[in-house]
Amino acid sequence: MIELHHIWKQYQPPRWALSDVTFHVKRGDFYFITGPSGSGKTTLLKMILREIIPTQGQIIVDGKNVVRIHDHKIYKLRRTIGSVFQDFRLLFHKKVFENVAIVLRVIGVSRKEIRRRVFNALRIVNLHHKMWEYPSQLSYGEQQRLAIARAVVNNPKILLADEPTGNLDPELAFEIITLFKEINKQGATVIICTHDRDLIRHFGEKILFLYKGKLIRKEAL
Amino acid sequence: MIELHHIWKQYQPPRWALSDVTFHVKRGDFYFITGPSGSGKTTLLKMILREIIPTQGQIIVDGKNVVRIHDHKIYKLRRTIGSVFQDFRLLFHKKVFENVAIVLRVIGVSRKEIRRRVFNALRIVNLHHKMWEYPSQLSYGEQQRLAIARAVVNNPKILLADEPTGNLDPELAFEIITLFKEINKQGATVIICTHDRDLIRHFGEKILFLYKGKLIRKEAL
Amino acid sequence: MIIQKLKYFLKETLRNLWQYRIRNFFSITIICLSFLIFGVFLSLSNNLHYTAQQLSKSMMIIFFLEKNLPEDQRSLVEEKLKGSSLIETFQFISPEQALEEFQNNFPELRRIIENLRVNPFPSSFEATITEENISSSETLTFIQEMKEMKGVEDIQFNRDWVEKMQSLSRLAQAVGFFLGGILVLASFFIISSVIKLNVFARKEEIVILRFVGATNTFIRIPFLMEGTILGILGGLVSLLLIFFLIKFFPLYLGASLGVFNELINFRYLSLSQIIMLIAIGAFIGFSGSLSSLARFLKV
Amino acid sequence: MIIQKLKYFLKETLRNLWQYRIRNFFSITIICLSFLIFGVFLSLSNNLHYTAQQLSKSMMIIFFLEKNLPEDQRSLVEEKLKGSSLIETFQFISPEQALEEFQNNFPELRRIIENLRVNPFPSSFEATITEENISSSETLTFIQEMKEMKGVEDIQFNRDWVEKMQSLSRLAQAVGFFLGGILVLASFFIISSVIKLNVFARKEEIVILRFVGATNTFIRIPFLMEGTILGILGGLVSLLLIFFLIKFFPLYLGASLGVFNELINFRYLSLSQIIMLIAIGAFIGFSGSLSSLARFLKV
Ligand SMILES: Nc1ncnc2c1ncn2[C@@H]1O[C@H](COP(=O)(O)OP(=O)(O)OP(=O)(O)O)[C@@H](O)[C@H]1O
Ligand SMILES: Nc1ncnc2c1ncn2[C@@H]1O[C@H](COP(=O)(O)OP(=O)(O)OP(=O)(O)O)[C@@H](O)[C@H]1O
Ligand SMILES: [Mg+2]
Ligand SMILES: [Mg+2]
Repeated sequence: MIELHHIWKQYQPPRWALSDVTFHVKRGDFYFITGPSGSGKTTLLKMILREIIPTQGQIIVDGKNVVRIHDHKIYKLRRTIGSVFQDFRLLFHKKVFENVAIVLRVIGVSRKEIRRRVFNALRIVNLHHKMWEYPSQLSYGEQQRLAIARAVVNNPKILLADEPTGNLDPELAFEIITLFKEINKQGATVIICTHDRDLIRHFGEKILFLYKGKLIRKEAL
Repeated sequence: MIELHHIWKQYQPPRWALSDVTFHVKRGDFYFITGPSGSGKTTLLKMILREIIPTQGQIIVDGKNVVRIHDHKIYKLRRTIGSVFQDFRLLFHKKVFENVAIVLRVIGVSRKEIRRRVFNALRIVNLHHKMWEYPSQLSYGEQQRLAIARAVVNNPKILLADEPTGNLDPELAFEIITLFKEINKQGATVIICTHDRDLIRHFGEKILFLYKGKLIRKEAL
Repeated sequence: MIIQKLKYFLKETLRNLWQYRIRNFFSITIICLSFLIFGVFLSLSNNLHYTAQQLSKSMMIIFFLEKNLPEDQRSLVEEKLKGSSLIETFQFISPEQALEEFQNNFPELRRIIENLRVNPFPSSFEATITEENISSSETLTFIQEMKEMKGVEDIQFNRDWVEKMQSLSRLAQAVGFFLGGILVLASFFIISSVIKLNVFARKEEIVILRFVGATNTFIRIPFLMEGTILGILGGLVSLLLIFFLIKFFPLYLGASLGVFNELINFRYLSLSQIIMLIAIGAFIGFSGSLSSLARFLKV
Repeated sequence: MIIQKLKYFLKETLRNLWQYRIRNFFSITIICLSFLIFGVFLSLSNNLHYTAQQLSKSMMIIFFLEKNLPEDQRSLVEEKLKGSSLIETFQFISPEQALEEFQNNFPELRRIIENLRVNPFPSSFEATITEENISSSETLTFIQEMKEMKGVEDIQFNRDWVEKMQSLSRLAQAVGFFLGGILVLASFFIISSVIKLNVFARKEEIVILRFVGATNTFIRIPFLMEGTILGILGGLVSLLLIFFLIKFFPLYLGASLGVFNELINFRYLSLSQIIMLIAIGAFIGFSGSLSSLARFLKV
């Protein structure tokens, strides 16, 4: 499903954010990526979404070479991927409902269906009672949950989550990863970047360990 | 040092973000505040900084009634407090160095002294090699460390940290809290909001537990 | 499906206009004032055009007749004038009328006239030429023909005056194309800049929309509609302002301007100009949004 | 200490100007174009003023002398004119000169002159009045005195013409105060709006600065300096543009305008106007920043 072939990435000349990273994620896999701060986890996820382009190397997602996709065709790729980023990327001038609904609007889902699905997604992350507020009126953990709801609302084939539980209490964190696990069971490929050892210990089957841009361990517990 | 007397806070009519919260933090205390997402931790810290005003109740910081401070005098309060917030509040159009230096600039420290102190603060959080980059060129964990460096650079009398390790690996998180502990030993009052049970277990002496805006437990382990 | 999308875009646009109301308020202010400048210029140039028209209407040829010309010869000249398509109107002026007219037109020379013992003016025909023929060569040949006619002693074809008129109209044109051009260009640049600033301020939004899988079209439409609406609103408000200005400007001056009253009797913009102004607003808003969106539709 | 702070603020300001260069580019464009409109208006009004001055200089009184007036009586009149402080210059016109001048001034009436057997013009003195006295009452009493003098048959005091001049100057004033006022106000509003939009776009920064304990003054100074510099830069660029426009506008028209050439021979702004324009830019930039900062210095 996701193949990275000898990926190198350099933002600024002396340092390499990623060096020679190669791995395959098969359909239905559930991967954790971990590693110290600044080791290149976010860079990796952004590349899968083609937000940044590798300095060298090829990325194949769902059979397509991501690097070669035209600017105005990327939306096709991104519609198959649900993602939560560390900075949440919420639309602060839109209400909570609309922030989730936008994913369905862009693909033209009918209004009734939107209401149903958005409500479900918000209920799962326990935010349905704040549906008509603005993201700026949410606590930070609530904003993170909103980002999660948006990522899962369209049953994506691939789910990328970058530190999705960094602002949540352990109980909620467990619930969220359980949710991801369920989505995974329904066939989605999931990649989660996290620092939370408890979560990895509990849920981790396949773990990638990044250190200073290098993939130093691939584990299957 | 910090006294909250029967604090009530309502953002929007039906729900209370804080209800009847009363506690005293003495000079030199090291407090953890914990509680599920949305329980009012950030609200509490913001009140101490007088970013928001309680609907009811009084807050005394360092002998002064915070609620009564004039808009144009708040800077005096804020200069005695170093704080890290969940959204970091970095100046994205200023370099890393300048983001830390600003705290010293506003109080008119000499240039040489600024260079020395900023470098030290950045070295402690292991960011000195990125001193001349922009925050947008940092990873999320690095941004968090930048916010921490800024909070500690001026040896504040009070240190407030809201989830300061949410995006850091456990090793770094330990280092950071150790740093806070050292600052605390030098006389500063420290309040940390966190979800990280490991940290609380390891460092926690005094813990406040918030649940749905109510202070339900005060523990001294 | 399409109707649902259209409805969504419209709602979205209106919601955004409201969300960014402070910014939009200032943007519309800027747009409106730019259009005001443009509109005031349009109105002035309307006025100039009208005045120039009025002046060229009074362009005249005078056919001086021989002294004591018999009645039948005079009517021959009259027939000839009546028959020509170049002549719009003509009028017989007797020597007495000529003297009176002269006294009225040149009160400064009153003294000289009074010193005269005999009436020096011959009788004449004063003819006006249709506007489109004022500087045509046919007019010259016609005048040549008339000159050779019996009974016509001399023809006063005021070349000097025509030249002055032509200069004036050239001046008006120059001012129109150049100064006006500057004002108009300036207005347009201002409007388009403000629209661009609006889009820049919301680049995050564009990035997030692309992130959630929106097509470029989906992202563009509300921005384009907003730009267009801002342009149109700015135009409409400025039309209102211009209307009031034109209404109250003469009042402010009072009626004491005498001969120059006509010059400042501003005409409101014509319907086609109003439509043009609004269309321009829409166009600038649209194209300004479009061009500034381009750079953000890459990430 | 203070020097260090000043240095910091200056650096900070320049850094910010560079950081937000795209936004600032568009802001300066808008400011500059607004000033351009303002400047073109100033230049036009300079011109109008100059032309009006030129015209009123040629304001004349003609003292017609009696026919065949003896030499000594004529010199008495001359003495009297020479002695008056109201008279700027004067000139004796013989009947032959008068006839010639008339023929030059009114070529349309050439025919009539040719019909005359005798020269109807008397000899006269043409005097110009100093500008400040044109419509003073002293002039009227002086004229009254002259009228009663022996040898002076009549006085041509062109009231009508003076009235026209006064109307024109009133028109110029009205246009100046009203239309000009609109343009100027519009420019100012536009500039101040754009400065405000600039501050709005950076409200986060203000909040963060307050968060780290900056005083309001510390926050304000760079913003105020930036606003001021934007205003000044906009003003300077517009002055440059105006300079080129005024240089190339006449070239564009060619020298073919004849009598109207003087009208479009635009004068550049005077030094005091230049200083004023820049000062206004600085002021609007400053006050625009100041007023829009206020709302963010609360949290
Ligand atoms: N836009 C950028 N320009 C320059 N350098 C960058 C940029 N983004 C990231 N980097 C650098 O690349 C390295 C990897 O960054 P990345 O964000 O992938 O780390 P990460 O593993 O996600 O860290 P964290 O856990 O702190 O989020 C870091 O050293 C970072 O400073
Ligand atoms: N500006 C606001 N307007 C309205 N409601 C708000 C606002 N800020 C916070 N709230 C609400 O107040 C409650 C407490 O928020 P707060 O940010 O203090 O929670 P928290 O304990 O920091 O949570 P987290 O761990 O998720 O950051 C939440 O229910 C939140 O939705
Ligand atoms: Mg990261
Ligand atoms: Mg919080």
